[in-house]
Amino acid sequence: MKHLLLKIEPLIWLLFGQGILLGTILLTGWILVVNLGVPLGLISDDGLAFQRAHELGSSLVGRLVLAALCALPLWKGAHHMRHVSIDSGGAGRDAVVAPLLYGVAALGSLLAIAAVIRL
Amino acid sequence: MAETLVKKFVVTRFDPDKDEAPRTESYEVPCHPDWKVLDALNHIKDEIDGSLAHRWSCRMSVCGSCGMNVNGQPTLTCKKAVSDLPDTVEVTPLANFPVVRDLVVELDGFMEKLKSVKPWIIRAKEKAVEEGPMRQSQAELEEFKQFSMCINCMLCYAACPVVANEPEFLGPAAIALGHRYSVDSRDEGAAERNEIFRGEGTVFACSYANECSEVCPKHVDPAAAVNQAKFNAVIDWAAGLVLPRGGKE
Amino acid sequence: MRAAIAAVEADPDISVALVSKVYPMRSHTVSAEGGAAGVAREDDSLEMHGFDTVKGSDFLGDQDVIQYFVEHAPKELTRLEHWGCPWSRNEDGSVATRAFGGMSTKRTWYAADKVGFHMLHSLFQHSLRFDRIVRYDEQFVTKLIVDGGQVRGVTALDIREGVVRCILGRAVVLCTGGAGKIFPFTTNGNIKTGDGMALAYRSGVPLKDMEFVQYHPTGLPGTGILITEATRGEGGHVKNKDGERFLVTRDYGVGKKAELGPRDMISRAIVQEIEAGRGIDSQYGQYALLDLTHLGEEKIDSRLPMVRELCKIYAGVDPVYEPIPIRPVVHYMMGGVDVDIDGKANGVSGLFAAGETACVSLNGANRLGSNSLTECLVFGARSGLSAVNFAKGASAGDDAALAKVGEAEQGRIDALRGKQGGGETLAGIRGDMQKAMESGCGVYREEATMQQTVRDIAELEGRYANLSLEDSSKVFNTEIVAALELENMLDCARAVSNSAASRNESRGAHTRRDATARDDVNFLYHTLCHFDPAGPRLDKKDVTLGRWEPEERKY
Amino acid sequence: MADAHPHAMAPTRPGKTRTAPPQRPPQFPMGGRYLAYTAFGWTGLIYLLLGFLVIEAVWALGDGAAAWQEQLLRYEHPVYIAFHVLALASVVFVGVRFFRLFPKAQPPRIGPAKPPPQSLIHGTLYAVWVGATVVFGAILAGGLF
Ligand SMILES: Cc1cc2nc3c(=O)[nH]c(=O)nc-3n(C[C@H](O)[C@H](O)[C@H](O)COP(=O)(O)OP(=O)(O)OC[C@H]3O[C@@H](n4cnc5c(N)ncnc54)[C@H](O)[C@@H]3O)c2cc1C
Ligand code: SF4
Ligand code: F3S
Ligand code: FES
Repeated sequence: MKHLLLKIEPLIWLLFGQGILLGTILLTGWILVVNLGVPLGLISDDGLAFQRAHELGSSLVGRLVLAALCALPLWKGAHHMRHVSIDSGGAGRDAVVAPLLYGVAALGSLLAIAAVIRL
Repeated sequence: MAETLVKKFVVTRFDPDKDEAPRTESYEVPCHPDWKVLDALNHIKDEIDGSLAHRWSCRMSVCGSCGMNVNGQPTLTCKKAVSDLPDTVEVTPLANFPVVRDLVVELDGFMEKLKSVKPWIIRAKEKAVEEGPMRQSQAELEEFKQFSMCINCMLCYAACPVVANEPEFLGPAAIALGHRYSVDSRDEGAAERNEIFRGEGTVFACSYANECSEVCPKHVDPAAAVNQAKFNAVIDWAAGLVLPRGGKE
Repeated sequence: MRAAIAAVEADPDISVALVSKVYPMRSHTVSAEGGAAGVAREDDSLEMHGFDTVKGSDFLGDQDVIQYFVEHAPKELTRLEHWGCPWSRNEDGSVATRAFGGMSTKRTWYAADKVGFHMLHSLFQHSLRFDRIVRYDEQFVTKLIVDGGQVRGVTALDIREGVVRCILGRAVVLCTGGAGKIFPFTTNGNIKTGDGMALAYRSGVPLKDMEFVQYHPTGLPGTGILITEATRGEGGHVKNKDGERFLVTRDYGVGKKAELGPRDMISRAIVQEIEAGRGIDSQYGQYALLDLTHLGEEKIDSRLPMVRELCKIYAGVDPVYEPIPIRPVVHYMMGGVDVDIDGKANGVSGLFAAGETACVSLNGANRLGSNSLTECLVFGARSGLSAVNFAKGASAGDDAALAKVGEAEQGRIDALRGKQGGGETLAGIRGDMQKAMESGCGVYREEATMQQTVRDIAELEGRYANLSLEDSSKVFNTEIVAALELENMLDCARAVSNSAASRNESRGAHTRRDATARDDVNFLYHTLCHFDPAGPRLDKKDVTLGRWEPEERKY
Repeated sequence: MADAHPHAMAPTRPGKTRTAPPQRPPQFPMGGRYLAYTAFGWTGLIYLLLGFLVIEAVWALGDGAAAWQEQLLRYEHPVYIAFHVLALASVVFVGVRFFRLFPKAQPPRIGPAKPPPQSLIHGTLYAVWVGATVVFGAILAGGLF
């Protein structure tokens, strides 16, 4: 397990890095509009009407963007939580924590892919 | 003679011959306004308590011996002026290191880590002296110059949260010094070191706290080095996937 | 360190113990700022470097040594380049050189103004690749084990554990640095206590030319931190309180070289200016000024960044805008363990020495700036090789008998630990020694004060016997190290003061008010100082001349 | 004061004298500059949740108009609002901190290619961030396409 983890560490780190980079860039707009602007009534909800949203989302670009928006933050989150765990004296339990967190992120990524395929 | 500042120095003492655990002792020290913390410690040793143990030599911030935690911050004691500090000054040994005695910490662990990153020029074929010096442009020099400024003072180790919790972690200075050679245009050992950097407890253990660079007295910016090394290790890894280096692995 | 690498490279079967009382990268070479000399430019030649060195030495350097030195200097510096030393570069990518005091052209290799630091770390990191260099860090050598006129190893106090170990070997190379700490005001770090000199001296090797102590003209008042000569090499001006460039306007023997004159002359000039009332007052005594403001921020930051940093931190002055306060400061010991061109010590076989602790007679009466770092490389390598050659032919000693020496040393040190004595303190004796040395062996010397210093130091040795110590711990007892260092320093101080008192002329760094001329008829010789329980015994040794005959030293 | 890992910086063969255990940096984890670092780490939790929330939304979008409408309604719940305010703050915090630190992590050269100067990377990053947010936001809000 440890060995495998070491082998894929560069990959995880790439995903994590993109999670911060792309994830942050995309999430800012998403939260502003979808999670705050529209629900608070600051922005009209026409843009998010099902028809339009589905059309945009199911285009190729749309699917890719949505997949990135779902999956990348998971890797950022998992990796950071692993660091938090180690920083709070958890080097010893890392052998359990790390696979668990990355497992969650991997599962989530699969779900994300499934979700965009279903569109 | 300018007026003196009397400051209280609370100093960690620990003598494994006698003490179970570290304790503190306070000294009132009449400080000259120009003094550095080190001058005050030397005053304590010379005039008040000869049994205090601390390391120092150059008193011009270049030998790297005198690193300690001063009021919680990793500091070169020969560089920090007493006049910049509050009336009570707390001097403790560097954090994250086992303490040998008083203010003296264990450095052998670092020496092993340093050696493990191969901090020397690796070349497929050594150049003969007769061929003269290698050429290197000022720009190529700039690429690693900063990272070669490390005085091994260990302040970065005392600040890094990962060092505190991950005993395998090579730590900022060792990685910076390995990386320094990898980006030296005269070196050909980057691949070898990338391999090392992908091992356990190396670059990926760093969580980019950036504390190392905040405390570094020589502006080495070890955080930059560690994270550049990450990049290089990843690129090298990806390249290895695309075009496997035959035979070598 | 250079010696150790040379040795392991020369012979794949040997191993080398690298013993140091600090971690090797803390050695004081780390402080050297300005550069290392070696011929590199087209318009330069080995002859010119040789002649500059001979002249700088005031004709007291051995010319065969100088010949060898200038030939090997560029090679050694190139080797260091191959090992990764980050030398500063010219436009075309070749190694850059700068001007230095007493050198007739730009031949000093540099890495900004942290040359010693980069050289030391390059060497140290390079040495890590050899498993056969076994490091003994923070082990303080207390004695050379000499048996039947041959050195068999050393006894070393493990500072960490408080025990004495015998480190046996067939040859020993001493590279323990200088002894600037016998003076109160010095550029030298705390570890430069002349240990190697004292070790060899007590084993029967004479110390050579100890009277020549170099004063560096530009140290920060108060701390003694060095402002490198490269400041002058890059075009800095030395001024008095009226802003006058007295090296140009008055005749101090430096001629057209002005600020680029050799160190002894400029130091004397500054002292004379101060004595003439043209110094500036401060709580640390009077000082002169070093003005870099005309160089501009850009040049200072690229060539002299450390100078700027040091001035800001330790003098509260930014050299870009203000002149730097400076005064002459003890810097370098020209003298040291008497060795020949192979680094072989005079009188004890198997013992070698190199670096500042040795005196191969390269520097004579005055070292030229930037020659000594190169000296460490050139003669470090040569003595390493000599040691290997010697060790191959040497017989092994009788281990059991030698272990006895270790036990005796352990006894001596245990007795010293936490010693209840006659109330003399380390700081007290050290302070008095430093004061005595400054008054008798300063930039200018006189018969009466020198004799006084000789007596003072002898008396201090008596007081040392009454030393009281407070730290009784075995673990990292720095007090005991300081006590042993003090003992060594007293030995060196005695050698310096006695040698100085015997030389009734002015030559190089040894300048007397009561004998202002150089006297080649009576004093063109090396002073040897032998250890004798009754007090130092002086002797003479011929200077090897050659191509260049002594002439008046005028620039 | 908590101890660091008992083996932090210990050599493989410890010296013969007894050492006192290493202490961790005295201000860690909540004091001084560490506070920002610790907070930075904990944003990981928020990103994890955000990731799953977006998945939920996309899933709903796949389920059809009713599910999507329901999803949008749910976002009006005060708990969601509160969480998303926090999330926005974290995202901005992560962006500011990370984009400040990111450029110096660029190796001085990748093969023959040299990266642009740091100030340029800095500027570009922040510009791209703001620009992308505006464009992406506009798309979502119906102002574009
Ligand atoms: C501030 C400054 C600037 C200088 N600038 C220049 C310059 O620009 N150019 C130039 O050419 N020269 C310069 N010099 C001179 C030059 O740096 C020194 O002459 C040279 O570094 C001496 O090197 P070394 O190897 O002989 O000694 P060091 O570097 O002092 O090494 C001595 C070693 O011996 C060890 N040691 C000593 N005693 C013991 C003991 N008892 N037991 C065990 N180990 C022991 C020490 O731990 C240390 O590792 C400068 C010197 C100073 C102080
Ligand atoms: S990187 Fe900086 S803080 Fe760390 S050891 Fe080197 S000089 Fe000290
Ligand atoms: S503080 Fe530590 S976590 Fe990384 S950036 Fe520096 S090594
Ligand atoms: S004493 Fe050398 S760095 Fe402080």
